[in-house]
Parts: sequence; structure tokens; C-alpha cells
Amino acid sequence: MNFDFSDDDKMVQDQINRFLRDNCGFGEFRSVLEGEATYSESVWRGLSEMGVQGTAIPSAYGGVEAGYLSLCLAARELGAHLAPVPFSSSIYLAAEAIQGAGSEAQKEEWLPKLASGQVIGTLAVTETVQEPVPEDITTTFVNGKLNGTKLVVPHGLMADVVVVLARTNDGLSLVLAPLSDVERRSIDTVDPTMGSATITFKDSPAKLLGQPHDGWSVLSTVYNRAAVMFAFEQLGGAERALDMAVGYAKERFAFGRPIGSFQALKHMMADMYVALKLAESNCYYAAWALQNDSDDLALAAATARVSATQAFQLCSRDNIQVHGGMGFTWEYDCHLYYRRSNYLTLVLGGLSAWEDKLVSALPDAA
Amino acid sequence: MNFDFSDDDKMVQDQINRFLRDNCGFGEFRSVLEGEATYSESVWRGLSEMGVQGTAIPSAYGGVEAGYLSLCLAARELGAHLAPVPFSSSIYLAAEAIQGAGSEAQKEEWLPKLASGQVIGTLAVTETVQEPVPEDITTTFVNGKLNGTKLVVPHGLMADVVVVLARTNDGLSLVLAPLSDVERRSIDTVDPTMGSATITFKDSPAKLLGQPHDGWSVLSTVYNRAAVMFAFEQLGGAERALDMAVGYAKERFAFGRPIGSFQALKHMMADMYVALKLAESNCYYAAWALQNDSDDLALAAATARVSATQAFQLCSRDNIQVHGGMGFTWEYDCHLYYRRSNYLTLVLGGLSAWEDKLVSALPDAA
Amino acid sequence: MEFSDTKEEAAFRVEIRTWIDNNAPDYLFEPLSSSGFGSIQIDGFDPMAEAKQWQKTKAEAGWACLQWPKDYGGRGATPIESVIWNQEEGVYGQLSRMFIIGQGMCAPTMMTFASEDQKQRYLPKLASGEEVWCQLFSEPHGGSDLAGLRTRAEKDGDDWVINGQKIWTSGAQHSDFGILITRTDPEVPKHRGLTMFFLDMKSVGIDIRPIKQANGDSGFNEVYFDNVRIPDAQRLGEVGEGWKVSLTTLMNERLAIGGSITTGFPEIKELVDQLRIASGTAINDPAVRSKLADWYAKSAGLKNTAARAISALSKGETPGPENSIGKLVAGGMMQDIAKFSLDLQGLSGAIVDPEIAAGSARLQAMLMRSPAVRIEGGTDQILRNIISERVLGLPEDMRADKGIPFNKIPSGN
Amino acid sequence: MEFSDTKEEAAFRVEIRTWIDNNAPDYLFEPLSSSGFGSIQIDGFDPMAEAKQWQKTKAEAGWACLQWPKDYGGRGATPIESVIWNQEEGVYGQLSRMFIIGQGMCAPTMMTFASEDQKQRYLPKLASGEEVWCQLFSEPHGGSDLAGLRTRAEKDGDDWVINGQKIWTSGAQHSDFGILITRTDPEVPKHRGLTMFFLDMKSVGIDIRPIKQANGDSGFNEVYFDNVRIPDAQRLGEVGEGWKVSLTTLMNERLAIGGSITTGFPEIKELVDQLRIASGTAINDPAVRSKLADWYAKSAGLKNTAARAISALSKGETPGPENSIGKLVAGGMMQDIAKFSLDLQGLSGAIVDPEIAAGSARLQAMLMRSPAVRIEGGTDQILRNIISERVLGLPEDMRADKGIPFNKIPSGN
Repeated sequence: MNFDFSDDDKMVQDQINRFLRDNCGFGEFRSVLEGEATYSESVWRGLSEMGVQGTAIPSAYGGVEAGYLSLCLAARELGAHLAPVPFSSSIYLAAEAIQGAGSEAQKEEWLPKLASGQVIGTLAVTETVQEPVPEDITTTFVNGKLNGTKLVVPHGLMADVVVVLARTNDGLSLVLAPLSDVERRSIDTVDPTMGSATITFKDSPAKLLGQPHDGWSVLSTVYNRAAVMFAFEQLGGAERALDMAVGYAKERFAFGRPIGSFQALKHMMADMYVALKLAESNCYYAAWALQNDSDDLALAAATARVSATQAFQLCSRDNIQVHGGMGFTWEYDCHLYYRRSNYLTLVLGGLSAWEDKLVSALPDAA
Repeated sequence: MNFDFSDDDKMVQDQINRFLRDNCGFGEFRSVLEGEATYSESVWRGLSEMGVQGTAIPSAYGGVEAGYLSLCLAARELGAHLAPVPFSSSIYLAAEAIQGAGSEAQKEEWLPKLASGQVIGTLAVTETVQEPVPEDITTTFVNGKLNGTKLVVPHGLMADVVVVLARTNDGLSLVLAPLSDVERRSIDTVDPTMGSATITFKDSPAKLLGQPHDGWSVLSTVYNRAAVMFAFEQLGGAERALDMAVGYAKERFAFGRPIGSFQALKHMMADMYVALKLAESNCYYAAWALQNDSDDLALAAATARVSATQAFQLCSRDNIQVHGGMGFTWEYDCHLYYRRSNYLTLVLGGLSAWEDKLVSALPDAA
Repeated sequence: MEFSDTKEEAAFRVEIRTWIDNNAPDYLFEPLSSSGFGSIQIDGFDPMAEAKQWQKTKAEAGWACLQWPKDYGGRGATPIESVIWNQEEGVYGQLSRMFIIGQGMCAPTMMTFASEDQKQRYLPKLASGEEVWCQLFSEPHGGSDLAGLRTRAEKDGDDWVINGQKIWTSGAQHSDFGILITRTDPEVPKHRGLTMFFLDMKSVGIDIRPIKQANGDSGFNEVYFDNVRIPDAQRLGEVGEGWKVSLTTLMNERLAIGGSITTGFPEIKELVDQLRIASGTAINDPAVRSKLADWYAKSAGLKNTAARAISALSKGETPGPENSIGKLVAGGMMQDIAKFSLDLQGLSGAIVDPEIAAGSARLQAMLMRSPAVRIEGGTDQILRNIISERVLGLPEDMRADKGIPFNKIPSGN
Repeated sequence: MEFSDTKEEAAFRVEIRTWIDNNAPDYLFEPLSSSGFGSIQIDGFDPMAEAKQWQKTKAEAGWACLQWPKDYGGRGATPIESVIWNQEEGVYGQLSRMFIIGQGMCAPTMMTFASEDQKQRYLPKLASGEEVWCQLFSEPHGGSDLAGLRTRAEKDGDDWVINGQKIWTSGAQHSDFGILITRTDPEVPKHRGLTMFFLDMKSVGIDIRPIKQANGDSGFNEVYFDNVRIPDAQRLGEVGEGWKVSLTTLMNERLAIGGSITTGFPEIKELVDQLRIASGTAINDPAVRSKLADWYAKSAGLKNTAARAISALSKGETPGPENSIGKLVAGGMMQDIAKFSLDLQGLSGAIVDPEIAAGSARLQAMLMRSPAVRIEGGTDQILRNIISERVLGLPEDMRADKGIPFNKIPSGN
């Protein structure tokens, strides 16, 4: 039994951390936040040069094939630094869908480009202002053409290729569409750095990804796998938010003493730590389940997702509270974590949906 | 607009408070707790002498006819003192059911005896180990005879007459049965001072109360009305538990200072106060709605019930926490409030059931 | 106990309702009703201009600042009459609230401490909205430690010279006047060296800079003072008595009752009545119902607590610190409600565009604004201190600054 | 990262499993499996006698106190081997846990501070269950302020004379020996005047009185000392160094990992899988599912955190104060789970008779026992202090007793 990451994986994590610390400071982040760029091309390029996008992609398809444990640690760093790049959509969603459901030809065509960062991918599901159910999907895929509108596509603003959930004959299927000839419009969300777009397809060319009519179930598998990696991003964000709170509480004085000496704040931060620690341990287990395609991946993923969502929401929220008024200024970084935590909570469907999945995945005698 | 009780009502409340303080100390309570008596006959008699049981019963039926506002304040004192008497079952449940559904003859027969305390009444519903639904009721009332077992009847140990939910032909009806010739067995519950019993009817004589087949809906009305009075008992208990916590925290020293000067405990008690205050205000409104048979009684009652349940549970639970180890001894009184709070939470169906009722009672545009 | 109006109250209510029907800016009804939580946004209108116009209309008809004496621009009404006005003013109250700092906090201080001439000069124009006031209390280094302020006032002839910085000043950019608390003696313990003034916000040396908030709004400002001169005649209270004077102001903060407190309940109820989730319409889902019931019970509790405070007011009693529960409960509740409402909508819940998001994105606006509610005007932690010490009588926490000269208190820098 | 056993671990597990299959008191399997939360109840059996028999059987076969050196009655096993034993011992571990104070807390202190002769004399009998030990630390006036203890030890020749009172002593009535912390100097600051001893619990002048708990059990005792004499040879550590010695004991409290922590999750899962509520089987109700998911995530988090601590142990690292989260999370969770489970059952949820109530009334037992979990062995508040100060490095609260002679510290009486 060895419930820890290998030294190799940790070394790679440390490299990514140092790269992001040096190259993905808040200046980089804020230029995206303020709308001067849709994402940080320099950070994206730097990650490419380190091979991060290809971490879990087989070497046969141009990846590094370092496995999911390493990718999870990369996700943790990306989350901690709020890296304003389309990594999650391109890698956890698009690459996973293509790896999981694509034909050999599709994998050969797209995975090397995704692994190198040359192409940015994403996944488009939501069409209505509600948690999607199969009946909501009205985008059609008929005779090789896509028609319909996807309301909110993460990183849809800069994606080059998109996996689309669409209606075919009498079911839902995933299809793969290059995004050269579509109408896309930026849509405002709680986190402006996630590059969200509304995308309208009008007779846009696309190809079936995987078997017809299994779109909904493949999507569910992709979500389970992505959930683990998003959970690590959330974990990284939660940890950084707690660090910010602790750092501020040690230095800020009120009533003649550091505010971190008041029990009301100390205990708030202790509770943040508890949530973080539980989430971290659940994430570790889920990473193992992902890497090993364990039978209980669905349960492990939902468990990590639920606790990491709760931890990031709590830590980012109460980090603002510890900072007081300053925590609510645009200038301080607290709201960036709050924004990201709320977007990441929703990106694969809300917390309630994941709670439900978790219970469905429980063994009969727990 | 005048959102307060009248001076008359408050004066009566004060008298009850003084009577209970002088005559219903913890010696009285503990003799019931330790099983030396099933209830305090002297307190019951004292309340009778003051006419408390008859507070809201019309003078035509031997009551004082002082109204429900006064009865609510009496309930608050009974709750604060954890009075070990069958008041709630006899007055909020039995007397209400008879007043609401009984024939003129039944009212004339029973209300004066309930009002004077000469007779103790209760209500018997639950038959299975689950929140009752109509299908659970298998006790039958046929040809004037009751047959079946009621699993847990509050104050069933000492009641003289019971209102029973029973199956008649093709529906559920309420029936009224004297408890002279039944089998009753004490059943252990979280609060041993509530005189709970399992009662078995074997061809026991009884009479229909109200119209046949409207048992379930009359029960629901009785519960709504009783909920207000129980909420006042819970409020009284919550307030006393908070008082105990505050008193202890002021006097107990640790680390060279009163424990009540530590924010962790201060803020815990502040939250107890907040819950109490919200519940109190909701109880006030519900008392008005009860007294005036307001259209929104169902909503007001559920609201008072939900918030008073939460307040009593929180205050009784965290009162133990403030007391530390002492709070968990049999000798200290903290657990008596904790026990009572948990019993009162369940007596009319659990909190979840009342939350559901509350939402059902919300107007369409709230 | 009686919830209905008395005959007089009912008549007064009808009078108000009739007047409002005839005089309110009904072209603003729609935009005000769907206005996002936070700052008022009215497409095509200048909110401050509209607010001033509405206030002027009210003042001319005797409906401004109802409880103030007629001499100072009020109506000399009873507390209950004032509450009835607030209830009937409804959405238009959003316009009136733009003057709340001046009318609710500066004015009581002026009434208590200004000279009769000053009151005659300033209060009527404050009532009518012609002149806007702000309150200059908070400072960057102070935070919850309000009395830890550093802005200096030094006597120079008949004037005081002010240097320093204030923060979180609502509406400073619109204001004509302000009340200002300063430190006049740093060598005595912190509560004892303070002095209060009022001043012209157009004075030389004042620099106002808007603060961009986390939600993108800019309702607050930093105000810098560089040798700003204030005549001694504009001092409120004695030198060194500024803390006591400020308590008058802060106490009045709690008296602003009768208007309804924002909790988010109506917004989430409206959402779940319509929203389809996996199990059907959200309102029918037991998990939604359970939370909804708890939130309703809390919001009803606040409403009923406010009603009790009104009852107390009408009997001449002063509502006490127990009214601190309002913001404490509402702040956390709003945050929970916003989070849960988004959660029910999946990824589409992240959309903040009011044209697209459910309920005009009011719940999303609440998500982004509510963290500030738990901080501004007393953090959750300060409110719990107030409740535990002033309501429950628990002993105060140990204090590191007790009896120490202000300039000797540890400050970490 | 690897969750499966290594080949050696798997073989060791098989060895244990085989031995347990052949030697465990299988007639106790059923009663132990359905035993209520709190004290062990086994109808028709004396729990202590059964526990001693099982411990003796284990010790004779080398399965007692696996990590202890063989010389002192252990097996000299690795931490991982010890964890595997705990996992495989299963329900019989409930019997072994009756010795946990002695073996888990007194023994490490004896190993560090007793003489070699004393270790040879006492430890093997402690390992085999022949002699039972208790720990005499807490006092009525101390509470969370453990170092605020008042029991006096005064030197008299070669003996120390003890007067005072201890409380919350688990198993004192069954114990042969105990470790005892006393105040030997009240005129120095509180942590400095303490001294540790071990003593014979049958000594003249000891009076043991069981404490009846709120849930009706009596697992704890008050122990009174009236001129009890202890030879100086039974002193553990130097005079005045008792606090440091006690930290050895308390630190070992956290190392008792590998056994599973009670959270209530399996109990409520079993309940809702069966229970019928208004909407159908409880497990299908969205409100139930939402809570269940949160509780599962917490209990899985604790289990996985423990697994990480085991990994650290197996690498020779010492698990740190972060393990304080276990009880903090489990205590509150148990209380919430118990409350909610009763709630789902309506009035019948109040029934505590195990013959009638669902799940043998274990959830009702949990309701009544869980308040103590949030207090014993460090209250929730103390645990949050530990996490915030020792894990997060936040500054300590202001202290009223710092550097003050013990007999000058304010005590309220």
C-alpha cells in the first residue's frame, strides 16, 4: 500500500508550478479578465513546450504518456494559478471524448494536435437555461451537417474543434466539428476568463464520434473522468485561497493584534482546512481509480467532485470574509478564486447532480 | 398594528412561570425521569387549580375561554420548565380534536373534564416504525369496536381517553375511546418523561369523532393547530437552554478567563440567539393566526414549527457543548432539554414533513 | 396582538397609495422591479437624476423624511406612519434609498450636534434631495476596528487641517457634504482622541476615487484629504468626543427598519416555480423544498422580527442591538440561495447576461454581491460579538489595545 | 500510488485471517456486530471477561500489541502489519479496544520514562490483558484547560502524597494501575509545576465513583485521592516535567489509526435503503440523497486521509496534528446523521428500544452518545485551535494565564 504520488510525478508538478509562478502571474490573468485577450497564448505555448497537454495521451498519438496521476497534479497547479488557458476544455473534455469514443482515424487526426497544443478543443452540450436532460438537445446532425445553437460552451471563444452532443435520427450522438465556419458570440458568465461562447451551427460539416445514439452514455463517462481532473483544479484553487486567507490573517492587525489570533477567524480557517483535507484525500483516491480504470471510478469521481466542489466554494468564499472589505475589491485577487470556484462548480453540471450520481454509484451494502 | 401580547396574557404567563418555578423544580422532573412516577400529579393539579388546561376551551364547555394567545404563553412556560405533565397530549391534541370534530354531545361530555384536568386525553396515530401514511393504519373500527395496536402514544401511559385514527369501511376516521379496558405497555423513547406507551385495543368500545372517512384531513387540521402550541413549548425550551449556556459561560473559567469570553463560544451562543429570535417572531405570528383562524394558519403554523424545532434542537445541543464534559453527565440538566427537543421534533411528524407542509402552504407568488 | 391597520392607519395608507398612484414615476416601475441586486441600473435614465426628481416631488407634497420635524423638511409623522409609507412606496423606495446615508445617518447626527442655524440651513435640502450627504468613517487600516482610524485633524487658527484617507464612502462622488471623523489626539487611548466634523465635499484638497468592486460595480470610493481646511464651527460635539458622536450615527443605522430586507427568497421562489430539473419542476423536488422551507422560515422570521421592532417603536421604545440579526441572517442566506439557484441550472447557471439568464440574472448578481453584505456595515463576526456581548451579556474578548495610547497600539507595521 | 497489498502484505493478511478464523470467539460475532454505539452490551456475557480472554489468546499466539518489541509482549511488527491486523480483527476489535487507554497511551509513556525493570514487570501483562491500566489526567476544574489541574503531590520521605480529584477516567473501576499527572509546584506558571507518576489503583485512599452519563451509560469515573502514597520510584520523568511527559501520552492518542472511525454513515445507509417515507423508499428521495452524498464524501475523506497517514507511517514519518480532523468531522457528522435519521421516521424515530426501533436503535444510541464525542478527548473548539495554530501556523489567541504563577491565575472562585 502506498497512498502517495511518485517522486517523478511530484517533480513534474513542481516544474509546472515554477513555470506558472514565473509566467502566469496576475498580470497575465488580468489581461484576460479585462478582455484584452481571450486566453494567455504565452502560457498555453509554455505548457505545450513542457508537453503538459499531452501528459495522459498515449505516445502513439503524440502524447507524453505519463499517465493520469501526473495529469491530476498538473491540474492542481493550473487550478492553483487560475491559469487563463483552455486546458480543461481541450484536454479533460475534448481529448477524453476523442480518446474514449473516436475511431482510429479520428484519434490519429486530432490527438496529436491536442497533445501539442496546436489545436484547442472543447465540448458543447448545453442549449437551454437549465441543467440539460436529453429532451433539451435540439441541435441536429443529419447528412453530415450540424444545425442548432449551443448556449454556453466553455472556451468556445477560442476552440478550433468541438465535440457536440446532437440529435441523430432517433437518439443523441456525439459528433466532432471543426470550428472554422460557425457563428460564435461571447457570453458573459461569472468567470470571464473561461472564454465562454454561444455557438451556432448552420449546415456546419461534422463527423460522428463513436457509435450513433450512445452520445448520452459516452458523455457520462467523459464527465466522470473529467470530474477527477476538475476536482484537482478545484483542490488547487481551494488550497491557494486558504493560503491567501492565512497569509493575510497573520499580517493584518486590528484591535492591536493580528486578526488571525481571533478565534472567529482561526476557526473559520480551520474549517476551510478540514474541507480541503477531506477533498484532497478523496482526490488522491479518485486519481488512482482513474489511472487504473478501477471499477469504482464512478463513485470515486463523484466523491472527489463533491468534496472538491465544496472545498473550493468554502475556501474561496471565506477567503473573502477573512480579507474583509479589501477582499471585495476588484484589485485584490480574492474574487478571482470566488468566480472560478463558481464556474467550476457548474461546468460539468451542478453539485446536486453530482450528489445524485454519487448515491447512484454507492454499492448496495456500503 | 400591535405585534405583542397583551398585559393580561403576560400576567397569566408570569403566574404560570412562578408556579412552575416554585413547584416544578428538577426534583419533580427527575422523579418522573427515574421512573418513580409517570407524571407529576401535583403539578398537574396545580395547573388545574389555576385553570391552565382550560385556557382556550370555551366557557360553555367548562373552560376559561382566555384564548389561544394566552394558551401559547402557557405552553412557552411549560416548555421552559420541561413540565412532566400530559398537558400537550391532553390539550393541544385531544381537546383540539374533540373541539374541532366532536359532536355537541361529545364536547359536552369530554371538554369540561379535559378543561378541569380531571381527565387526561391523548391522540394515537403511529402503528409502524416509519412516518405514518394512510396505508399504515390497520387498526379497525367496526361496529363500535376498536381492534389494533398503536405503537407509540405520547402520554399513553396515563391517558384516560384517546382519539384514535382508525380504519372504517373504506377510509380513515377519528374515533374516541376511553382507555379503561386496553392493554398498555410503556415504551422507551429518547425522552422518558413523555409517558409514551404502546396501546393495544381488543374489541374496545369507542365512538366515531366527526364524519366518517375524514380522519386524515381532520388530523391534519389538529396537527396544524397543535404545531403552534408545540412551537411555543419548543421556544420556551430553547430559551432556557440558551440561558443555561450563557449563565455557565459567564461563571466557568478556563485558561484564566471566563469561557464566555472566547469567541468560539460567544459566537456559538450568538447563533443560538439568532435561531431563537427568528423562531420567537414566527411563533408570535402563528399565535395570532391561530387565535384569529387566519387563512394562512397552515403556513404560519408550519413556519413557526420549522423554526422553533430548529431553534430548540440547536440550543439544546450546543448548550451541552458549552458545558463541556459536565454537560454530558446525567446529573446536569443539559440532557433533559436535549431529550425533550428531540422528542418534540418528532411528536407531530419529523422536521422534513413540516418543511414539506410549509412549501405546500406557500402562496403561488411569494 | 393585532396585525391589521387601525382605522387611522388604514386611512393614512389609502392617502399614501392615492398620492403615489398619481405622482410616482411609473415609467420606472418595470426597470426598477427587475433591477439587479447591487447598484440600480435603469437603461436610458440617470438614476441619481431620477432619484432627485422623485425626492423633490415627495418633499413638495410633504412625503419626504416623514418622521422629521416639519421645520427641517419633514412631516412630523409617527414611526408607524413612516413604516406605512415605506411599505407603500414599494419599488420607488429604491430611488429614495440613494439618500439613505445622508437622511438616515448624517441627519440624526446633525440634529443632535449642529447649531440651530446649521440645521435650518442643511436639513431641508437634505430632505428634499437637493443636497446629498455622505459619511466618512472607515479607513484602510481600520477594517472592523472602526476606532482605529488615522486621519489627522490639527487645529490651525479657527480651522482644522485634515490629512489622511477614508474608504468605503458610498456616494462620495455625488455628495455635497459629508460627516467626517478624525483623530485629534494620537497620544490617548484610541476611543478618546477622536473628533467629528461636517464638511463641504467640494473643499480644496479632497480627492475622490471610485473603488471598483469584485462584482464590477463602483458604489464606494476612497477619499483622500490633503490639507483640507474645516472651520471649527463645523465641529460636531466636543473635541475628543468623536466616538460618542459616531455612536449616534451608527445607532441610527439599525433604526432603518420597515423597508424590507433583501434575502433572495422571492427570487429563488420565482425560479423554482418555473425551473425544470431532472426530477421535474424544481419546486416539487424534496431537496429543493427542504431548503426552501428553511429559507422561508428565516425570511419570515426577519419580517416578523421587524414587525415587532415596529410595535416597539410605536410604543416609544428604542429597538435594541437585537436588530443586528437582520443583516447577519440575510447575508449568509443570500449567499446560500444564490449558490443553490445556480447549482440547479447546471452550466447555464453561470450566465450573468440579464437578457439570457433566468430571472434577469438577479440571482447571479446576488452571488457576486452577497459576499460584501457579510462584510459592509459590520462583518458577521462583529455582529456576533455585538449580539453576544450587548444582548446576551457575555464578557468581552481579551483586548490588546485596552487603555494603550493610540500611537503605541501594535499595528503590524 | 498503489492501494493493493504487496505480496508480503497479502501473505501476512492471509496468515492473520486464518488465525482469526480458527481462534476468535465466533459466538460473539452477532452480538458485537449489532452492539449499540457507546458501551458494549453483550447479553449473557461479561464484556471485560470476554475481552481479557480474547486478549490472552492473542498474546499467547503473538498477536497482541503487534508493534511493541517482543520483549515487552509484542511482535515487533511494522506499522503496516499492525494496520492489517486492525483491519482483519474486525468486530472483535471492539473487545481489544477495552485496553486501548492502557496499551495506546499509558504504555508509550512507560516505554519512554519507566526503568527497564519496570518495563519488564508491567508491559507484558498490559499487552496480554492480564492487567488493565487507566489514565488520570482530567479534573473537574480543568475542562479543556488540561494543564489547569489542581491535584497536589507533596513529597514525604521517599513517597509522594496525593490529594485531589480526577474525572472522566475511563475504566478506572477495572484498572490495576494508572498514570497520574499532579501539581507539585503551584507557585510557577501552570505548565511548569506538574509531575507524572504511575500508581497501583488498589492503593489506600483511592475512591472510584462511576459517573452516570447523559445517555445512561457509566463508562467514566471520578477518582478521589485522599493522602494516597506513591513511591518516588514510580515517578515518570523529572519533577516539574509532567507536562512534557503528558504530551508523549497525548501524542500517541492520535496514532491510534487504522481502526475505522465511527461516522454513522453505514447505519444511515442501511436505514434509508429500507425505510419507506412519504415519497417512497427513502434512498430515492432527492433530499435524502443530497445529504447522503455529503456524508459519504466526508466519511470517504476520513478513510482516505487515514490511508494517507498509514502511508506516511510506513515510510517512517510521524502523522501530524492534521489527524485532529478525524474526530472533529466524525462528531458533528454523527450528530447530524442521528438527527436526520430520526426525523425521517416521525414519532417512531423516538423509540430507543433496540427490539423495536429500526437498525437495533443504533442511530438513537448515536443521538444520545454523539454530543460527548464533540467534547471528550478535545472539544471541537480545542481541535480547531490545534488545526489553526499547529497546522496553519496562525497566531495563538491572547492568553490570560501566560507566565502567571498557577495559584494567581483567575479562576472565578
